Parts: sequence; structure tokens; C-alpha cells
Amino acid sequence: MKSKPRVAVFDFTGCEGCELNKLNFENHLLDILDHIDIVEWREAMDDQVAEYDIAFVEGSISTPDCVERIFDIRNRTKVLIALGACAVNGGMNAMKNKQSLDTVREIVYGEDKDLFPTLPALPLSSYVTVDYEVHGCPMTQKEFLQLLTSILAGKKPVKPDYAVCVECKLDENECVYGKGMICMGPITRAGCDALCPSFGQYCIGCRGLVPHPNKEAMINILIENGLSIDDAEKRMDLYNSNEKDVVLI
Amino acid sequence: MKQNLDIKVKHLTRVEGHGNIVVNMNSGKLEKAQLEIVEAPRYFEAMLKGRSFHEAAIITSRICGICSLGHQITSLKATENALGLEVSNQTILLRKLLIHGALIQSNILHAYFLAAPDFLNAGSVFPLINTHPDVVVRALRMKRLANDIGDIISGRAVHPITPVPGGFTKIPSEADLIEIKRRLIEEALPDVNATVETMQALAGAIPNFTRETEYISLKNDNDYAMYDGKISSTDTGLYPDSEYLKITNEFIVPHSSSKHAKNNRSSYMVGALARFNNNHDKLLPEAALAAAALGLVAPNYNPYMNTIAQVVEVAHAVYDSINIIDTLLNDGLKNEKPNQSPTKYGTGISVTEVPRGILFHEYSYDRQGRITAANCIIPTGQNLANIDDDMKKLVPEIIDEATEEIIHKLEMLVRAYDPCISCSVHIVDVEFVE
Amino acid sequence: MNGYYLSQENVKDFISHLMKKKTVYAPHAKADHSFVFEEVVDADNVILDYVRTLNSIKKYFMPSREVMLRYNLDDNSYSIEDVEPVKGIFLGVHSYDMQAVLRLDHSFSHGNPEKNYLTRRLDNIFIGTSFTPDNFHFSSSVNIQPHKTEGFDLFMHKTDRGYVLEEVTKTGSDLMKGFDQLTKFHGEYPNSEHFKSHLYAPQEKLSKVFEESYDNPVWHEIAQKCVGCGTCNLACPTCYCFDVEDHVDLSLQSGSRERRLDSCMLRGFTEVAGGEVFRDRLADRIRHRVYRKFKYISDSAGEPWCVGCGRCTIYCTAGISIVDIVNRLVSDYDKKQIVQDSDMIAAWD
Amino acid sequence: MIKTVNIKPENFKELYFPTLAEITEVQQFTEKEKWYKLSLLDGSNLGHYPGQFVEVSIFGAGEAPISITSAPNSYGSFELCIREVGMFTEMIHKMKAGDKLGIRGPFGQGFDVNELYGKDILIIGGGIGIVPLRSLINYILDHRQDYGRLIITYGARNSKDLLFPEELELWQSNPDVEFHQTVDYGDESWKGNVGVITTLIPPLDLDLKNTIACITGPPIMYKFVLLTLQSKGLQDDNIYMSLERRMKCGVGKCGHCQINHSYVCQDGPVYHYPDLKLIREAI
Repeated sequence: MKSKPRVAVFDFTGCEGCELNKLNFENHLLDILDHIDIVEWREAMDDQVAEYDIAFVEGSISTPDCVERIFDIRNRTKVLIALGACAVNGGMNAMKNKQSLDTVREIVYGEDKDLFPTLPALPLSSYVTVDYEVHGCPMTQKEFLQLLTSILAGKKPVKPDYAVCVECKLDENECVYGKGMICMGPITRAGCDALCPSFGQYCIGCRGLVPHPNKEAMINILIENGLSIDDAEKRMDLYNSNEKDVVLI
Repeated sequence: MKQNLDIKVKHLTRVEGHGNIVVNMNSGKLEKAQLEIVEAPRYFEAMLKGRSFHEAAIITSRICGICSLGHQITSLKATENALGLEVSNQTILLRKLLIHGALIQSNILHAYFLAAPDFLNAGSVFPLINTHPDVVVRALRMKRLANDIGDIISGRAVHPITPVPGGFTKIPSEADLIEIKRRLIEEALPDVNATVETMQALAGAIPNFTRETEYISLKNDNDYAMYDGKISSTDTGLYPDSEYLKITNEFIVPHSSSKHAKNNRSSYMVGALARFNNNHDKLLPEAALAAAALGLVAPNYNPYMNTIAQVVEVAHAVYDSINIIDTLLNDGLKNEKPNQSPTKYGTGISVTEVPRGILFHEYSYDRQGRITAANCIIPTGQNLANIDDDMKKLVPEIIDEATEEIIHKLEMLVRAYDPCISCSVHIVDVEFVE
Repeated sequence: MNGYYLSQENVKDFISHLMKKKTVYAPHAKADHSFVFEEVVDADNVILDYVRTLNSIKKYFMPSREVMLRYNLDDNSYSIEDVEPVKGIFLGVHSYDMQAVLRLDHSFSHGNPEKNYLTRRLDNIFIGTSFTPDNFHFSSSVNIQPHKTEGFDLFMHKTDRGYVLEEVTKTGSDLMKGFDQLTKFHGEYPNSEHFKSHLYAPQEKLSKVFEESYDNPVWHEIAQKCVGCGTCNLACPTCYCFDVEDHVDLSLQSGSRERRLDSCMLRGFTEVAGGEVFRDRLADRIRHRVYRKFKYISDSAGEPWCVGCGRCTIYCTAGISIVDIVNRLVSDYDKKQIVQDSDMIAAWD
Repeated sequence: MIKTVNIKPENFKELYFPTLAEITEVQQFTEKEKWYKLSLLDGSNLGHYPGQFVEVSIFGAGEAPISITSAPNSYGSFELCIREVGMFTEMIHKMKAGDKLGIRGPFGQGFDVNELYGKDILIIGGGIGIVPLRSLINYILDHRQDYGRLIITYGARNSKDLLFPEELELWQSNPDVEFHQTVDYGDESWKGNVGVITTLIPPLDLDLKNTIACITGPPIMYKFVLLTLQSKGLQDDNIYMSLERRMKCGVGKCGHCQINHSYVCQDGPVYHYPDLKLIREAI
């Protein structure tokens, strides 16, 4: 039998909800452990090791200390996987990037602001090569397991490049726009099985934008449905402050 | 007697978030014994300010993935108070059920996965899969059921979907509730008994250490207060939620990116043990029996017993969840739409018990329903001063033990509080006033 | 073929009668104000007077997701998934959705007759219901009246007090056997309803219009508003493009090959290995979609591949209307004809 | 009224069921291109025409359309030449003799060898475009007396990217073949032509009425090759070309390869140029 890949888990600036979601694989945790050795995971265990085959990393990079650690992790691992919105595109943290970082720090720490150095909240990929990404806030278990099984089986992981609207239509959900809600589904990357609209809630855009999004058109949709320009941009920024890709009209 | 001791545990494991334990004894004088908080701040100010009331709970839920349901419900209540949104009895019952689910999940995670390895001298739960497979499988089963309560009622246990200001975007079906109840009875009740037995067997590893402090939690006349009530201090009595700032008195210390809190003494304790000390007479009979079996008698001043109090609360939450489901089914589920028509715009405060202790959210809204000011004070922040005080008493008591053993006991102490450093730091920057 | 009065009070009994024969699929309420076809468990929950369902009955013959193949990675063995025939009664189908099924029949039986679709499609019974057009229906413009009975075995014409039930095929007549709460109807069947939305050209003309519309600026203009989400395709009852993905199970030993409805509006639809995208511009994708509805297949099949259900328009969050697009093309075409005619006249002068 | 064919269950086709094939030989041509010889495990013959393709299947990873490079003469086996352009082809590249793949096909319209009968054949292959053309070349060589001149023009980025090195030498030395090759970028080891493939065409002395050009190459190449042939005076009627698209199902259903009204997997990938001119998006 092949030796099991050595897996480590790390967290940066984020809520640790994606990590928790992994501890929530109750039905699958033991199956997963048949295929991998978890060798380092601060949230769950004491051990620390020098090298790993796969590193799962949650959270965005927002302090000089983070930068140092992510380079170190990249050097120790063969495969690096970004888990969740914060690691993939900066997530909600990136909203602060729109303001002067000095102002933000002063609001929070006042005179002591220099004790707590901060950088713009950026995805891991801004600093190191990321091999795979699991989107979402939080990431979904299904996608995480699909990615993991694909990698372990030596196959190509599938990552949706289309919008949440696709999954809503496949699941025959009622469109939440019809209920007066304002939904980010038309421009948000799918993969969650349209979880929020399936539960009667609008899509908040937590999975980042589809590749080559028509942002202008989306802002128009938000405005047509009653948001001010300011609110429309805020809605776009909730998870997408770092997203810059544009569409070919 | 040992005169010098220098301990630094960087990035303490098996807790949520990043913290260091630092102890420094020089020529017999304890210069430092403290938990340093080094979590990276996230600047929630930038996220919340100017956001619509629909978004407040979506954003504050992201303060912490571990406590997301607690933040969400507390946030919703504060928003509803600020905007004068009445919610139905059904909404309150469903929320209470969700709070129980989150508590079971969180307490089981802590007791079995984060704390139990300490009792067994293991570095994590993973070696226990081989040595104690039935215990691990049981823990996973209990966690799964608790998470399923969240998944089914709120769409997702982490960062829940359906709870919104004024109610729920989707009501579970009766069949869903009947199935949850069946599993609570068939799976969870035996598992609770087995958990009590397991913890009885492990309790010998709990250090014998006591330090009386002030215990603060919610309290009301009707139940083991989780969803609402008055703020209750064992030292200074009851306060309405509007006076929460008189209790918390937050202050900044140099070694922590999270603020500390104090009321009557230099520190106070919140969480399962505080709730137990305040409300033990409101435990359901089955949970009271579990407490007795585990040797937990109120008042209890041993912070390590917080883990045991968590187990007692799991028993209470399981039995009370069954009662709540019975009430919901008897009343008949109504397909209610959330009440989102504000009757006023102002400031709203809410107080809720979440697994790690008492949680406060306060928001002010302008006439467009946008947030102008917010403040959140979370349990772990309130416990930090108490942890430091415990360490200062504990270190001299165990100073002659081997350094590894001292470190082990200090780590166990911090873990016993089940600290959520993610929350404690991320929340510090939520406080802002226009 | 006979016709009968079926009063509103007897509809439930009629459904119960059908349920004794076969599994019945009919419209039900979903969420706040939508309808979906579902298997009937309780006749009380069937809603025959509905505007349109979210998805058409296409979903029963071509499920939105479907396992095609299961395999074992250890020994490279694999097996095809057995396709279960549906063999049900579809009750309360609107004429445009029936027509859409007939179009899909064409697509799946021509060239390579596909077993998956056709196995599900055979031996079903269809009972139509007329509908009152809303602001988005325009099926009359594509020759599909609300009372069009083609494809149905029975048809329920809505009247003030219930329905007039028309037997269309022998299968339909046979289905009525044993149901006697009926009085004979001898009049003329109703045959038209008032539509609020229209295409201003028949297919014969549209074919010519589309010949001239490839470079119309409308494609680019619509692309400014469109987010390319694919909703229009996925809601469309005649769209059947699909993608196929493989999944590996947690055991790492087995897995499945799954097909899923796809959409030519999505950028990745034409992407090949290496990254080249053959319809990278949104405008090109919009044009392709609309041409597929009115030109590419229609020229050989003789009918528009759009059935006028209005789904792509009502569900478009950007408010893009296929009716507006087509009418714009028609009007631009007409203008061009006038100019050409007057040029010709001028040349003669 | 829509015309439907009379459908009977016995006519239904199992369209998506692959047949297992074993890799019997592998040869690495360049850093990115490998050649594979395969046999269907059920012992059957693939039965293809030059220019057709198969859907290659790796369980757990999916399918991809791959041109057949062998001539339809090798009973019991066939050959593929695969460039590594993504994860799927990377996985194939990791396979070795004895490994198994799923095969569906052959699919599509190849070069119509009957139409070409008796004609002079001008092969124009750019880069990996030589892969399907090799099938045609070898078919013609197998039926040499049925065709006129065989003129092969082949261009690659540089000398390291030239495929089928042994066969190139055979064609070069075969008096019955007029072989011309070029590379976009020369180096010290390269003694031959340097320049894009279109530079090979003007010097050719062609019998314009009797010459058929068969072109395959990257999309960007077609426009320039067509201009060169037109300026040379070759009629559109005498041109065939093969297109690349995303052929996913191979049987004209899934829609991914559609260009205007045409399904490339059914009507192509080889098209008669006059037909292709009517398909606006094609080139």
C-alpha cells in the first residue's frame, strides 16, 4: 500500500469556520483518515512537523507575520490548498482595503495602533503559488471532499466556472428576486448547490465572482432592484473587494 | 522551592485562535503569568458601518466560525430591539432549538476533541481513534446530530442562513422536526449517559485547584437562561440588559490584542461553570442527575470543572430540545414570513448565552436602517482577566512540579475556559461610535 | 372523439381516477408564488390553474443531473446506469411545454437516437390544460395556441365552471374508461386566448430576418446588460445542451460520470483544453442562443425552436426580453427593406 | 408540425458507453507530445477514416476528443498523439504500456478519400495539426497508385517540436513524396527552412485544377494559409480543413462544439471550405 500523504492545516486571518467545517465531517472523518495522515493542525492537535505533502490554509494574509508564515508553509509543502473565501480572495476582510489602513487601525487601537501592524487583506495567491482553491464562506464540505478525493485519486478536481443561478435552475428553486430580495447569484461562482436561495435567502456572494464577470451589468441589476449606487457597490464589495477580472462584451 | 521559571507556549494548540502562554518567575518573584493574545485583527468596523439591517447578522456571524450561530441570534435580537420588530413565539422556539444545537456541538467538540486528550495525555483526538474508537465514534455521532439541527433548521450549522431579522426565511417541515426528535431520543439520550460515564472515568485527571471569583451569566425565572433574561452577578446581583456596560467595564492591557473586562473584583468568569453556579436550580432533572453523578455541586470554584459543567449542559440541552420540538409540533408549524417592517429606528441591545458565556451586541440605526454604531462584547474577552488571575494563583501552587507538568496544567487551564480567541480579537474592533 | 364537461367539483375525483391507473405528475405550488411539476401524492395539492411552472416537464425525460456511468478505479471496470422508463400520466401540461417535448423528441431521435432520453420519453400519457396568457407568454406568435392539442391524449379546456375535456387520442379515450361523472359536450372547443406579448413575424419571415441579423448592433447592446448567468438556457424547455463531469467517491475506489444541463451562455461552454474560448464575447453567446431558437435548428426542422413560454424573459434578472430582441431584429430588417426598396426606386428614377 | 423519426426501443443507441483499450506502446516525441499505440480490449477494429477522432476516457477524470493519427490500415490497433495542455492530458502522459483507457468513437467526418481520388494532394500541417494529417498521408501512401502527387508541407515552432521524427525522414527520402518542412525559429542544429508555414507555399508548382489542399493547424494559421492559397490561385472548392472545437459528447447532442448550425463532432471536424465559408464563426 502507498504511504498516506501527510496533511497539515493552518489558519490566518479569518473566522476559522472553514476549519470547523472540517471537524464537522462527522460522517466522513474516519473515512478521510483512512487515506491521509494529519500531521499538524493547531486547532485540533499539539504536533508540529517539518514537511508535509498537502497544506490546507484558511484565512487571508493581513499582517507581516502572516506573510512570513505563508512563505514558510509554501516551502514546506508540496501542494498548497486555499480553503474558503478569506484564503481564496481575501473574503470579508478585504473590505478594509477600501479604506486607509492607518485610519482603520486608529479607529480600533487608537494611540497603540503601531503595535498592531496591518497590511491590505489579500488572498494567499497574492504571495505564493496556490495549487487548488475551495471557495465559499464557509467552504462547503462537499466541495472540500471532492477536491480531496480528486487529489488523492490523482484526478483533476472540478471547479465550477459558472454562476449560482445555474444551480438554482437545476434545483428548480424559485428566484429570490421575485420575493423582493436582491441576490448576488447571477455573478457569483457556483459550487454551493445554491444553498442560500434553497433556504429562501438571497445569495450574499460569498464564493467570489465567476471568471470574467460583467460587473457593470450586475451593478445595474442591483440598482434596478432598488439599491442606491452606493449600496450596490457595497453589496458587490461584501466578498469581492479584491476581484478585478472583467468581461468581454 | 524553584526560584526561576520561564515559559512561553507560542500559538497554544487545541483552542480557537492564536494565543501564547507566558510565565516568568525571577528569583522567586512571579513577574508574569498571562495569556497573550496575538490573533490578527480583522477590522469589522470597516465591514459593518453603513450596512443595512439585513446585513448586520450576516457580517457579525463571520466574526467567528465557531460561535457563528450565537453571534447571529444575538445580532438579530439587537437589530429587532433597535427597529421594533416583534417576533413570533415560533421564531423564539426555533431559535432556542438552534442555540441548543450549537451548544451541544460546541461543548461536545470541546469536551471530547480539545479537552479529553489532556486527560489521556494525548496530543490530539486522532490517536484516540485507535485506543478509544467507540468514544470517538460516539462523539462524532453527537456532534453530527447537533450540526444536523443547525443544518436542517438554519440551512447550515456554520454561518447559518435562514435566521434573519424578524424570523426565518424558511421554516423546517414537521417531518424534519419529528426526525430530529427521533434521533435525539434514540441516539442522543444513550450517548448523553455514556458521555457522563466517560467523563466520570476521566475526572480523576482534573487538577484540584480552586479560586473563588465572580460568576456572571443570564438568569430568568423560567428556564436555564440561554436566550433571554437579566444579567446576573454572584457578587452584585441582577441588571437589565441596558446596563451591560456597568458589568463589563472593558480595559486595554498591553499583552493582548483583545480587551479585558472586570466588575466587582479584578476579574470575573463567564461560561458553563458561571451558568451552572447561577442557574443550577433550573436544570432539567436529568441534567441535575448528571451533575450529581459528575460531582459537580454549586457553587463550584474550580475553573477546570468548566468542562464538566459543559457536559451537564449537553444533557440539559438534549432533553430541552425534545421538549421544544414537542411544543412546536403541538402548536403546529406555521409558514410565517419574517417581520421586516421597522416600527422605529434607534439603538438596540441584546444579551444571549452562547457556549463560552454571556454575549452582548448593541447597534444603532439611522432612519434608512443603516448601522451608525455598534458594540459587541464576547465571552472570551470577559474571561481573559480571570484566566490571568487563575494563572497567578496556580503557578506558585505547582511551582515545584516539573516544568512540562506546569506547562501541561497551564495549557489545560486555558483550554478549560474553551477560549475563542477568534471572537475575542475580532470583536474588539467592532466597537465604534459615529 | 368525444368531449365531456368536467365540473370543478369533479376534478379531484378525476385525478384520483388517474392515480389508480399510473403515477400522475401535475403542477404543485412551490415556495411563495411558483409552481413545479411533482408526483401527485394527494389530489388536493394539484393546481391546474397556474401561470407556468419553474421548469418544464423536460426534467422527467432529461433530468437536470443524471448519472451516466459508474466505474471502479481499481480494476477499470465500469457499467452503464440503467435508465428507468417514466411511464406516467402528465396532467395539466400547457401546450407550449408539450410542443417543447416534441421538439426535444426531434433533437434526441435525429442522427443518433439517444437511449437515455427516449427510454424515459416512451409510453407516457399527456393531458393538456389551456392557460390564460400573462405578460410574458407569446406562444401564439410561434403557432402554439393555448388550446393546441397536438401531442396530448386528453385536453382540458378551461371554462367558467370547470373544464371541457376533449379526447384527443385512443389512449386518451381509454383513460376515461371507468370514470363516469361526466356529461357529454357537443359544442365547439374554445381555440384562442388573448395574448399581450407578440413576435411581429412568422417563422418563414424570421428565417429571412435572421439571415440579415448576424451583425445587428443589438447583440452588443444586450451584452451590456447581460451577466451571462445562463438562466435563460436553463429555464428554456427546448434547451438540452449538457456537460459531463466525473466524480470520485470517498473510498477512492469508485466513482461516477454525471451529466448536467449546460448553457451556451456560459463563457466556459466553448472552452477547449489549453484555454481557447470560441465565443469569448458575451454578444456572440447571446446571438448564438437566439439563433438556436429561431434559425439554426428551425431552418431544417421547419418550426421555431422557441415555444413562447416566456421563461427566459421572466426569469432574467437583467430584464432582457427575447421578444424585444426578435422584434427589434424584425423592425431593423423591415427598415432595411424599405431603404433597399427606395434605393431601387431611386435607381429607376 | 415537427418531423420526428419513428422511434423504436431497438433503435435506441447507447451513446456514452466507452470500450476499454490498452496502451501497447508509448513514445515521447517532444517535451509536450507523446505517441500512443492502443488496442481495443474486445479485439475489435476501430474502423476509422483519416481525420476522425475518438473520445478518450479516464474514469474519474472525464473525456477528451483526440485525433487519430494512424492510417486505417493497422487492424486491431490504432495510434494517438497527445499534447499535454491540461490536467487531463497530463494524466494520460503519466500512463505507460499496459495501462487502460476508455474509447468512444470514431466520430465525425474525416477527409473524404473518395473525393480525393486521383488528385494531387497538398498537405498543410501546422504544429500538432500534423497528427490527423499523418493518418491521411499514410492512407495515401498505402494506396499510392490511387492518388497523384503527394506534397507535404509541415511547420513547427522550432526543431525540437517536430513530431514523428522517423517518419519525417522516411517522407523526406521517399521519391514519391514531395516533402517540405520549416520551423518558426531556427537554431544551430537546424539546417532547413526558417519561417512560418505560409512561406512554403508560394514556391510550389501546383496543377491548380487537380490539387486538393488538406489543412490542419492552430486556429490562427487558417486565415493566413487561406490567403496564401487564394493568391496562388487555388479554388475554394479544392480546400479541406479540420477545425478544433470542444467535442464533448461526439454524437451531436451536447452542443459544445456547435458553430452556427453545424455540429463539428458530426459535420466536421474536416470541412469542405465552401461549406465552412457559410459558417460565420468558424474561422
